[in-house]
Parts: sequence; structure tokens; C-alpha cells
Amino acid sequence: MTKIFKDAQSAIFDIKSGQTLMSGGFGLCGIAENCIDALAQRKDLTELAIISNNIGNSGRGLVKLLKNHQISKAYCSYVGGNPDLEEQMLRGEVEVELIPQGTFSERIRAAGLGIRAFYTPTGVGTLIAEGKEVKTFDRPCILEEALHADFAIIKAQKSDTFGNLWFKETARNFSPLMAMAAKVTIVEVEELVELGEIPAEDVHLPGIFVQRIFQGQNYKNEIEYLVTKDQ
Amino acid sequence: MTKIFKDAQSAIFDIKSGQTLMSGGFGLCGIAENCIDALAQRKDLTELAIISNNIGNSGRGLVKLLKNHQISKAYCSYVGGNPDLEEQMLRGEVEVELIPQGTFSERIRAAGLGIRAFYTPTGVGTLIAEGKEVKTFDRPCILEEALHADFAIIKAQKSDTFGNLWFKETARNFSPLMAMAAKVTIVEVEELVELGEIPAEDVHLPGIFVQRIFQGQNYKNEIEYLVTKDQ
Amino acid sequence: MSWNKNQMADEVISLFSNSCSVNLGIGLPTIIAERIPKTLDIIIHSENGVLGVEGRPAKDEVSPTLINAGKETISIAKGASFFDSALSFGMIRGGHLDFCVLGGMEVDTKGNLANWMIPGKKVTGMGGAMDLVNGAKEVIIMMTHFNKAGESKLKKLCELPLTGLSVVHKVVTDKGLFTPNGKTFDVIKLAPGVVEQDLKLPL
Amino acid sequence: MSWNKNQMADEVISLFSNSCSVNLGIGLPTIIAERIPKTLDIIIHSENGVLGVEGRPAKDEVSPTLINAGKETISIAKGASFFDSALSFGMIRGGHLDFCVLGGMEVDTKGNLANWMIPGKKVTGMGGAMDLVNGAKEVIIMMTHFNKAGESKLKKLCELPLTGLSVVHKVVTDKGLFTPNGKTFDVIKLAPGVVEQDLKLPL
Repeated sequence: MTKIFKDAQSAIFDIKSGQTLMSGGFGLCGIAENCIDALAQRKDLTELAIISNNIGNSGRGLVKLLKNHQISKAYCSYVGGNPDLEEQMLRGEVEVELIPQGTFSERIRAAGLGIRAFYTPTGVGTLIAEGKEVKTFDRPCILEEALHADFAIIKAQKSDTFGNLWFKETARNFSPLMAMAAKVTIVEVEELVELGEIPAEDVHLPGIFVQRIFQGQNYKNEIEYLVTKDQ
Repeated sequence: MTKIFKDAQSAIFDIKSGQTLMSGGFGLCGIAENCIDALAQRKDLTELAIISNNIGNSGRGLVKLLKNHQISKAYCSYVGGNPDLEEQMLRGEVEVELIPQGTFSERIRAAGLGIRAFYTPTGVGTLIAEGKEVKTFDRPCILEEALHADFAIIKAQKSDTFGNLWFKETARNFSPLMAMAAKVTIVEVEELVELGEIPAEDVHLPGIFVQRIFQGQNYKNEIEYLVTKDQ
Repeated sequence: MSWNKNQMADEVISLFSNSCSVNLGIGLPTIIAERIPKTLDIIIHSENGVLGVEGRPAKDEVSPTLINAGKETISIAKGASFFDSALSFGMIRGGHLDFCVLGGMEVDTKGNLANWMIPGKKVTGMGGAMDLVNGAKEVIIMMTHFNKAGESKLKKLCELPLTGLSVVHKVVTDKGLFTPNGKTFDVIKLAPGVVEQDLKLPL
Repeated sequence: MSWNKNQMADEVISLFSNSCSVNLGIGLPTIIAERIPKTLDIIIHSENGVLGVEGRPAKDEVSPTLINAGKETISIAKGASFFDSALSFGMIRGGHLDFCVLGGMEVDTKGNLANWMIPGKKVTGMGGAMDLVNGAKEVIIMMTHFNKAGESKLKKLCELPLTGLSVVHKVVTDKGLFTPNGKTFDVIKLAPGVVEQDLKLPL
């Protein structure tokens, strides 16, 4: 049974309006560019709930979906640098649930690995703790539940045909966690390689978490803030 | 500040009777042979609490400490194949807490990563659930708390001088989790390498979790059940 | 007449789907690995941290750090991966494995399983069994139908301490294939020559 | 007289111990990375998944996949490692980082910090700040002493929504170094020419 798809458009074919999507990447680093573009072309897809650390940045990435008014709910940790999201949030067009980034990561991992909820000190005494169960261990903690999704769209540097993934540098971030957590994980790759080309010890995400793979194209790999030592 | 120690004896110098030790390895695969031997030589160390999946096997590994009556408490998932432990358990010399292996792994990770407790379906309706909080999500789950230790003794195939670790094949198992969870983690290695020799993407455990490192020696790397296709 | 171990293994294999993922427990289920036809493209998981177990190594390819959960030396297929125990059990707990096959001491009509201790007599520990039965999408128990005293291991209610509550989907014994239905066991298939009345299934 | 940004950074650096690990927040604290003397052997963590940030890349060594939490291009030191966000924040939450340095909108005498939103006006989100203040062994806030309206950001009690409760150990402003003591702030050090009475510290 092959997991290989032709392109982004064919890999996202059954995503439906109203579904929940996880989208990998930190800022623009490691985002699933092809999938995002394919979703932006599918303007019939609306009322999407997006789980993504930044929901795009500086007018790019998932901001394409925001501009199309395809997103009605966003789960993220940071909206700074994303004026489109801030605007739609203040206008009430997008409901935003802000989640501390570590809790965000761990809730996604929990969903993927069958942990139903966990106690963390993060957020105690803040707005984040409102309505949540509190229990004291060495210090007070709040109960945070697993965060699930219908689909994940992620990008990897390398994938073999089973979906074993390898990420370059800091492009890994939330992507392997989201791959674990979604019912269907769609991976676009810079390099599609043969089975065995990624050493078994160096696989960052075992292919059992991946349902669809396609060879990506025309990557921009944009840099948000170029800072060099020669400046 | 160097983390490099001369040998096992010098690396375990401040372990005290009554302390809690995590010991990596699955059966005999990936165990910290040098550290275990050094502890067995320190017969003054008694009343140790050991957190280890098997507490040795077939008379080997941590069984050396059992035979010296250095262990008074054991946390593990499986005692089959370890008649010494079964005997001392039935005689009441060692108090054994049996923990489902997935819960065992996750409790250790939780301790290392600041998660105070988590809800899991594993063990619901069994002896394991007795006295534990129950909460129903998609199904009933029990609350399991983080499992901490004073020291961890683990073995890696490679370590650089900062303690970035790389494990071979299935020798990884519990070791990186235990390194995260213990106050002081002692690593013995087959190959001590220079900074930068392990590619940054392929580090299995970042060195921030490691306090002491030494070049191991005289490894037996014993096989419990040799099964080959030629048999 | 009964099925022998190889025939039992083949019955279990006939329950697998193409390209599925499987965890094989220690004891009886280990022989399944060697009998899976390559055409099925089945991915074998071993909870000590490997996905893509192939079979047995050649003598000159044995590695002491490459073992399965039964602590036996193994070989791996192309496309295998290694990981730590938290991720390995996360795969299990998170429902990413299609099947697990475990040995059993008792299975009952409610789908309860007991396979980790006999109070006062024998304690092996649960190892990964409690995680597996609560995590795998389908739980198959592979065991002899009768214990050494001649009593059926398919019971109305388990008497031994449980490994999991309402977790068993199918039971393959040397006598046949059964599914617990809450009241008794449905007989899906019998080994040649086996008569249902002789099986002492709970009423 | 006040400290400029570089002098503030140097004051923060003087609080670090040799071979310690540090997370630097976005905004003001980012300039610290460039001013740390190599002799201190400090390990810089960035919560987007890297330990061992060195500094800035040469123009021809820039990689779009190698950035810090401020989304700026970086270079790494030998012995650096990359990891996913769950492990990155596990390092933080698990207490493995010695210091974090964050910007602030308000700090109060109880050690409370507010730095992620102004109701009705501005929401940036907390990013990793709530995890950092609850996880790092020592939390240092680096900020201007007065806001644009001339009000002290060192308050009796925070008025803005909190980032963390009783989490701040030290505050470095352009006016000096302070520690909250429950009632007011202890003045550890003042910038040259600064007079304590002018700082409007809470009573």
C-alpha cells in the first residue's frame, strides 16, 4: 500500500470545511508551503480550525488562509508579528485560543501518544488557569488536556517511502508532534528517498505516524529576519 | 567545567546508601556495565532503591547488587527471567513495585520534563489502579505521578565531551529518559568523541541532561538469547 | 485433534490485514514473526524500541544491541527505526498499532485478560502487556485452550488478577478461534475434529 | 544617567555563572548573546529547538532553517543539538536551564510578572514565557524602568494579566538591579548617577 501522492492538491483531497488542522513550523521555518498553497486555492474550504504556533507571520504562510477568511478558530501561542490574525481576532472573525508554547507542544504530544491529560505548573495564577483543575504536587499545577486534529500538514527535509522523517536544524519544532497527533498526517518533503537511506537510529519520526507523502516543489524557505555577523 | 571522569569508581563517588538510582537498559541490552560493577564493589552502599525495567536478568547485570543485598526497593515492569529478584521479593528482602512498562517510561520522562502527573488508560480495572485517582475522558484513566531519582547510570555508544549522546540500535530504550529524570546522570560510553562529531540533528539526548561522563572499558555486551536464522 | 503452534500462528496471521502494524508478545506469539508471508507487507513493532523487525540475523550479523522484547537477537528490515521506550509505548498507547498478539492465562466472556501473575505462586510482572491491551486497535490472545489441570482458560469471569478490562477482541487457541460476546464466546472457527461441546465454553 | 542597552546586557551577564545554560527571550534580551565573553562557556538555549546557539552566521552561511525564537538567523557552536518543541520545553519545565532572561511590562514586589497582553489594546501572546518563568532555575527580567507615560514598571502589584505568579528573581532596568522582596524591591545596584528616591519604588 503506497503512501506516495502526486502533489499537495491530491494529498489534501478529502479535507473538509469545519475540520481541525495542525500545521507545523515555527514562524515560517519548516512550514508546509505546498500544502498551505493548495489549501488557499481550495477557497471552498472554510470554517477551518487551525492548530499552529504562529498561524503564519508577516503576511506569509497560513496568513494566506486568513486573508481568504478560511479560518474561524486558531490555537496558537503567539500572534505578535501577525497583524492579519490580530486584526481578525479583534474583529471577532477568528476565535483565538492562546496556549503557552510548552503546554501547546505537550498537549499535542499527549494526543499523539495516548496521554489524556497532564499536570503542569505553567500558567498557574494566570488567565490560562481559569476553569482548569488545580492540584498541588511540589507546587500547584493545572490539568491540561490532549489536543487532537483531523489532519496534520507538515514538511520534512527527507522522507523515505514509509514516511520515516528527518528534519534539518530548527525546522523540526512542532512537526513530529503534530504527525503523531493527527488522524491523517500529510508530509511534503524536500527529498524523497528510498527505504534504508535514513539510518534507523537517526529517524526523527517513525513512519507509522505518517499516512501521506509527496515530493514538494518550488520551496521559498523564506527568512523572516536576516541577521548576519557582517552587518 | 569538565564533565569527564576517569572511571566508574570515581564517577559514582558520592552515591550514598538509601538513595534512589535509575539504571538504563532492557534486559542486558544497553546496561551500564562499568557502573554496576563499581557499585557492586562498594559493598558499603546498601538500602538502594533501584528503578530499572528488569533489575538485571539471568544472574547478570544488577543481579550483582541483589546478590550483595544492596537493594531494598525495586521499581520495574518485569521480573520474569530474574529468579534472584523473585526469590528476594517473595522472602520480603526486596520490596518490588511493579509498573506497566509504558507507564514506567512515561513516569520517568515526566520527572525529567517537569510534568507532575498524567492520565493514562493503562492499568484501569487492575491492581495497578488501586488507590489512584480515576477520571473519565474518552474512557476511564488513572493518574500516574512522575518518578524521580537521585542518580542515573546509563551507557551510550557515543558521547561528546558535553554529554550529547548517541545510542546504537535498541540499546536506547529507557536510558535517555532516565538521564532527564535524575538529579545527577552518569554516562559511560563505548566511544568518547570530540564536540561536533555527532551531527546536531542526530543527537539522541542533549548534553544538558548529563553531569558526568567516562570512557567505559572491558564491555561484555552479553546476549541473553542468541537466535540466528541458521539454527 | 488440535492445531499445533504453527497452525495457531497461521490462524492469527489470517486475521491480519495487508500493510498492518503488529506487536508480538513474548512466549507463543513470537513464532508468528517467522511465518508471516512477505507479500503481506506487515510491520512488526517490538516495544523495547524498534519498528520494522524482520526476522533472525545470520550468525555473522548478530548484534548484542539488536534484540526484541523477548531479549532474542533479531534482524531489521529496510525502513526500520529505533526510538526510546517513551515513544515506543506512546505508539502503543496512542492507538497507532493495528494489532497486538499476547499470550494469556485466562480470558473471560467480558473480554477481560489475565496474564501476569498467580497470587502466592508466580509473579512475572506485566511488562508491556497492560499498555498493549489498552492501546492496540485489536487485541488477539494466543494460548492453549486448557491449562495443565485440564481446565478451560476461556472463563465466564477471570479469577486471576487482570491485565486489562474489556480489552480482548479475539482468542486463538489450539482448539479454535473465539470472540468474547459478554455472555459466552462466539465460536468463529474450530480446529479439524474439535467438537464444541468438548470445549467447556462458559454458558 | 542610565545604563544603555549594552550596559544592561552586561549587568545581566554579570549574574551568570560559568558554564551555565541560558534562555534569552525576544526583544531586549537578544543582545545579550552577542556580548557574552567566550571565557564564560555559556550554553544558549532557544526554545524553538536548539541548544548551543553561538551568534550570527556569515552571509554565505545563512540557513533559513537555522533560526532562534525571535525568528532571526543564527549560527551554532560545536556540540550543539536540535530537538522538537516538546523536548525543548521539557528542558525548560524540568528545571534544566539555569537562567532565563525575559522582557517585561510590569514586575511587582511579589515577583509576579506581566508581559504578554494589555487588555483591549495589545495582545502578542505568551509564546514560551509562561513555561520559561515557571521552569528556569533563575528568572531575570530585563526592561526599561519607566513606561512611555513615565510610570514605574516596578509595581506594588501588577495590574496587567500575569505571565507568572511569584516567579521573578531579579530585575535589571536601565536604572539598576533589583530583587522583589514581598513588600518592595531591594536595590542591589544603581546605574551611575541614579538616585533611589527618583525611582518611585513601591513602599
